[in-house]
Amino acid sequence: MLLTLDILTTAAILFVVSIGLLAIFGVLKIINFAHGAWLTVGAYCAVVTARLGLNPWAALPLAFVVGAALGGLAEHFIIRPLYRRPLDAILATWGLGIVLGQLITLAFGRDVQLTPNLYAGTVAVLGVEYSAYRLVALGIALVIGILFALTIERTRLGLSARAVIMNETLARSLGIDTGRVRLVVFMIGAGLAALAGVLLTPLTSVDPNMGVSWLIGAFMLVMVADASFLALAAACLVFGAAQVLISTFVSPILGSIAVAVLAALVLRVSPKGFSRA
Amino acid sequence: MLDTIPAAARTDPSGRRLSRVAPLVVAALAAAALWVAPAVLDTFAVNVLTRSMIYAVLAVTVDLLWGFAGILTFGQAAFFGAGAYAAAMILGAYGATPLGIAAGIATAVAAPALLGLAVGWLSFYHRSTPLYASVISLVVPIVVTQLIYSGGEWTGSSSGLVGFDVLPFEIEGYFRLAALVLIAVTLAAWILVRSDAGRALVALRDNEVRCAYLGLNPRRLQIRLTAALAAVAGLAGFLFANASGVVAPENAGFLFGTELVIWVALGGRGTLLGPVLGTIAIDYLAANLSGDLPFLWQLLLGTAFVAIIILLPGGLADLVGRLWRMLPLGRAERAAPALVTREAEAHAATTDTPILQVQSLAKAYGSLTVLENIDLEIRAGELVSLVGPNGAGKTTLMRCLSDGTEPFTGAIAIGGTSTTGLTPNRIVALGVGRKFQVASVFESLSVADCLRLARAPHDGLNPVGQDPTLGLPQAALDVLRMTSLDRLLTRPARLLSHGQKQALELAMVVALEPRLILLDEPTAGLTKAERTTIGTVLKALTIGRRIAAVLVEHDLDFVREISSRIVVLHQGRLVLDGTVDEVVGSELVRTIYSGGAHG
Amino acid sequence: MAEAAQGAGPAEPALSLDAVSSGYGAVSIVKDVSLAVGAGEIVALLGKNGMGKTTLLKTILGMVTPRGGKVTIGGQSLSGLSPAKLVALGVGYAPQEQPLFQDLSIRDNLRLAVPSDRHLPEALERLFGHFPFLKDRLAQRAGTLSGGEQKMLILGRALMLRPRLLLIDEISEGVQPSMVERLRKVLLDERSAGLSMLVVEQHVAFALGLADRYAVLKLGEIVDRGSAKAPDAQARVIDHLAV
Amino acid sequence: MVTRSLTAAALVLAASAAQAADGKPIVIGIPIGLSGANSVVAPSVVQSAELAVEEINAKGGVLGRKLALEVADDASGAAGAQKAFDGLIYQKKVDVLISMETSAARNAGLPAVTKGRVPYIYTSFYEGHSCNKNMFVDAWVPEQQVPPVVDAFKAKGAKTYFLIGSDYAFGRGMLGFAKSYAEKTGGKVVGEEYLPMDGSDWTAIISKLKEAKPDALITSTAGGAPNVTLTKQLRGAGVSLPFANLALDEGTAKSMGADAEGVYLSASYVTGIDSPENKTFLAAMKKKFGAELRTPNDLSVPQYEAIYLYKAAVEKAGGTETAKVIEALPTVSVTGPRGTIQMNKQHHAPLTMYLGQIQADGSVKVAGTFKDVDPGEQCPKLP
Repeated sequence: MLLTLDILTTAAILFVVSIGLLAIFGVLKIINFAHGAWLTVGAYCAVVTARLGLNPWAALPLAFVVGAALGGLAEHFIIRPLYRRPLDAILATWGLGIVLGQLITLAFGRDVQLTPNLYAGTVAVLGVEYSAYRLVALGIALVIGILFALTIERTRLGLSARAVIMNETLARSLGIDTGRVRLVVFMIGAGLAALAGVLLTPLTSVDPNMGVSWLIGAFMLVMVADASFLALAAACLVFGAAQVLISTFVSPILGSIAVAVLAALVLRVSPKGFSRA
Repeated sequence: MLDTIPAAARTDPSGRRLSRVAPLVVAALAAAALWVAPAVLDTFAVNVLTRSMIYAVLAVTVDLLWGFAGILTFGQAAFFGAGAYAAAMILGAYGATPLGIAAGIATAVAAPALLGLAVGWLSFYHRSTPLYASVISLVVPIVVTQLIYSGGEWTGSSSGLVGFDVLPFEIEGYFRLAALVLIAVTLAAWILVRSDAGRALVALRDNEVRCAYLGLNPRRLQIRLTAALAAVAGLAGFLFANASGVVAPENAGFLFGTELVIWVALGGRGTLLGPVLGTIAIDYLAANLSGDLPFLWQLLLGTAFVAIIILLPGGLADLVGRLWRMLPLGRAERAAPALVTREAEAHAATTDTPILQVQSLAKAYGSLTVLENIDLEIRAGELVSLVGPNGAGKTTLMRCLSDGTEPFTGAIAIGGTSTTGLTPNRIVALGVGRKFQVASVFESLSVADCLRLARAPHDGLNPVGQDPTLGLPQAALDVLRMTSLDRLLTRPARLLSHGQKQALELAMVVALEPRLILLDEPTAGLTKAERTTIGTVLKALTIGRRIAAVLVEHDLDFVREISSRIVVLHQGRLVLDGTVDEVVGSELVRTIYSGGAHG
Repeated sequence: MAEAAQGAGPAEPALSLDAVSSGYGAVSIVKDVSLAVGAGEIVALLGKNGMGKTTLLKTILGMVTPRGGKVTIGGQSLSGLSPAKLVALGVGYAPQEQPLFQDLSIRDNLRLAVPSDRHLPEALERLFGHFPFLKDRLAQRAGTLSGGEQKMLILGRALMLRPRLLLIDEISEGVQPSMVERLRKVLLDERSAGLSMLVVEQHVAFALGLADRYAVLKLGEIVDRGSAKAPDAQARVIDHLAV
Repeated sequence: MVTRSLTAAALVLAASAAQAADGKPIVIGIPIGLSGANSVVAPSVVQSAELAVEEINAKGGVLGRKLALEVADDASGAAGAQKAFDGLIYQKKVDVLISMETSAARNAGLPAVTKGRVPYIYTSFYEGHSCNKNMFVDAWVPEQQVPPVVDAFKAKGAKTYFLIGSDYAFGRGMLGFAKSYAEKTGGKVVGEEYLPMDGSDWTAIISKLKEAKPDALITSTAGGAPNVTLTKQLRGAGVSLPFANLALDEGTAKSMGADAEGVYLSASYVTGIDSPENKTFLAAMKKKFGAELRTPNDLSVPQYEAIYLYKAAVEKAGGTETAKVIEALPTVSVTGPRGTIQMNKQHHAPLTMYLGQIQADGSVKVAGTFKDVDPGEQCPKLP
């Protein structure tokens, strides 16, 4: 039971952390290597919320707004000139991540920040005492997933985004402002990344480099999901399970590279990853 | 388009000799300067520069991979770390005895090389993408780092290894050793990229598909390059372990891998000297400045990196290069090789056996049938045109003919050999040349280099220099003469006109000495005069040299003029196969083209 | 080729091309084309594959940047206008290559063609007026329609925003004769309501039956033009098209 | 076997001798983890060093020369430490290194210390048995720190222990000692798990802990971040065993807030020590740093005292010359907030240890005092 809960909540956290990256990769075909920095920005929004004495949950909307606003600037000044050079875009966004990390350091110092718990305590699930926050995180992941799916499936923005993914030339010829769609999607992706940063704070310490350790896992998951939202959920579940199982039964160290290695092997066998299924 | 430089000036042998000796002289001067440098530098500078120069060796390997061969890699750190740990562990176990040192070097080079082979095998396969190779290169340092973490006592886990025996040198000794290794590696890289073989790297970056269709095996080249440069990185790791006396997991990490890429990008990818100088300058500055303004330094570096990537992808070296080329001195062109005729190899084929045999070929994408029941035979000297409206399956047929890994049913044989499952480069080896619809040449290479690569499967490539002559079969020389490309041998392909590119690609394909040429719309977008020339060339090849050709073409006037046979495809089926007159006069063709025939 | 750009209708042509050239990268596709479509006029542009017809349409739509010449629609110069602006100006487009989002529903395909969901009911009303069969199939994936039905959807979509100028790319390609007839009828109805059209075709009979005038494009240049109703029109065009 | 530049070292020595003549300040290098695992506690260490230097300079300095600090970030790791040590020794040409660092950083810095021939006072508690003729330690080693913890748990009836650590010299060293001590005293270790220093996902390990159902938990994680993430996740998972953290200091405990409540620690310094020296020290700290003050702790106080120890050694040696200072260091003693400290046991110091438990307000309640605990055989080859 404990193992099942570990697997489900780990998958949920992976999902929350990678959904913003997926949104951007899906529509823009750009890999945002500053994703880790956005997680960090979000976590520092939690720090600011705590300093201002606000309810810790207020960090969620704050992070989304700050992340999206920064995302808008980044899209305009850095991503837009690089749409035709996707490998260079990886590098430029990595550089952007360095810049953001240093700006955070200048503002907050390089030491570890402590944030209040979003939700403390444990609950009994089928006879097992389990971290309440991890269960809350699972719930939040489901909510984010459903909201994301609804946005994609039901709203006009989601429809335009899907149109851009499927056939940008046709979308443009029908009069859709594809540049604006990209901008908005990038902002949403960046906002979601920052949101995920807040959600990580009860699990981890907050420092200017905290996001980097999450970047590669998220990146690999998105590669395997190949821009498909459902495939991402599946990948998080499968690789999250692998991570927990390997950590538990083999070694936590090997568990920590399970996602990256398994994803690389899956891509080698099937370049479209999980999205083919 | 006339080249105004007299041929004599272009092939001036003394100029050539000078350019060959110059790098050696520069290297010797640099070595001498660096040999005496420790006497005037303070200990801190000597110490830091030793490390910077070791990092610069890595930068050279990253530049060869990324700047020249187009493989963006974050993985060199992993090979470096593997070499450093191998050195530390072996020197720790056996001490700095002659045997221990020899074993240390050997392992520090061999272990990363083997790892490189594995990584190369994983990264490069038929139809692998550049992005996938980069993805793997991200994963490798992470895996190596975690292996180091899980090594416990062996690797010291997070603490790294320290206190192992090292080579008996002083600080200055390490400085000189690092300098010599850096100069040797840079010089070797320089010679390689200037050589004919080095052109193959650029060719891979420019156009991997074209490489495959010249019969080169891109996959093997990329894997070998990865393994060889992993070995060089391992050697740098060995040096580093000795010079610093400490190895740590960070040395193998992904962050270090990204730093290498940043240095190379700022210095100027694809220039060798740019990354070397960039790395040394940035690492040295970092050591001096990061103590006093650590955040600001990183901030400036990050900002500069983003700006360079967006605005100046060629890095600072590109800027310097542009200024240099504005000077009259900097405008010297590379000498053109002398063209010589290479005797064509005698093909065993007789006119009796068909060169191409297609039997009940069919192909479908899912439920959509694109080709159905195609039977076709082509013999030497025939020029068969493939015509039909859009969506008739012409390009798909061409693809099936030239790539045996395409999923199709039925049989295709070239000179009696079945092509099923063969990659394009192996089909080229059977004597098939393919010319693409959009001219597929190597944009950054000169006309001569493009042609030389086409001859690589026959003549090999000089790994240390540039051959003064370029041997081509008479047919290829004819193409060059007829299109005046023989006077533009030193011109980079990207500066050619569209028609010249088409002609160059045709010459490259002919240089392969194929038995069968597949041509996909060779005249698209050409002027009338250019079409006539290409037509004359094709006629000469088929009638004069007994090469067989399959031509996909929309311009039916052109088809009518040059074909010996016309095959009509319509909705995936072969509906007509006959002489020019038979087809031109056919009512069926008129109906198809007026849009009337359906189902 | 001496014929200047002139329409049969009033002084202001619906579309006018003045020595337009364009292409991709180093390749020049459309060379020095001058052509006009008068108000309420149908002009057929004929030519084989690869002769530059689609590129010419894309140049008009601003999706390919012209290298030279001038495109004006209803007297307004088009340089620098986005496709979105063109839709607002009353230009409809029925593309040939990948004209539909195959994996989206018919309704979503149509939604994407209107500036906002607000305009959808009225647009659908018009669409059903032309092609009532689509009414019951809005939820269906566009890819499940037959080839001919897809063409109707494409045409209906181009017409539903009441354009003043319609650009059509090979609407008859791969369509059964009976359905071609239905398409023809819809187009003629629209013409009588005052719509101007540039019809790119390879189906000679269909194009000439529809059009007032024709032009033949070969290797990016107009090599022949005349009245579609001239008795020798069909023979002349087929001579240009066939082998 | 390590043959290194003697000429270079001689140059450095000549330079420092020349400086002594014209009364330039004596430069103390502090390579420290301002970023990374140690970043939670590092600021408090720098603060106490600043106070020591200010106090000494206010009273006329050392042999008439002022003291100056050079702080360099070692990023709490080996690679960063190498750069920091190189910079301080060769570029800033410091006279001595006095610092609290991770074991990874210390180990990585030692070759530079040997090569550059500077004295080095290590002020962080650590896993023990790190021996270098230039290095002295004025903080505790496991032999001094672990027994009070295990004895206290045993007295509470604990028989089985679960050990969790960061995977590096300190984590493994401390837990290795704890394991052998627990087993020697009749206990049993039912689980021993490690995560790399940069690891932050303890999920699987915590689940194993829960399944093992031990009587007590002993952890030894690197400085700040791993301490924080492990404690957060343990509390999140509802772990409420008797829990001792061998790597926790009072300052870090305070900043962790409610999560740290109830955790046992064993230290040579707690703020509650009732001595005039400690009260003066705390008052001076408060006066100097006011609202910016980081809670003084078991890492920052040894740093403060080490600077006084260095001062005493220089005065005894009559200069900053390395060989003489090293000769003098084990012979001098100072009485500071922790009492009288002398690094006379194979370059280590006997210390008075306190067993404490963190209270809800972050303060430490002392549960036991152990006078002058000997560090044991740390470096038998050193005097």
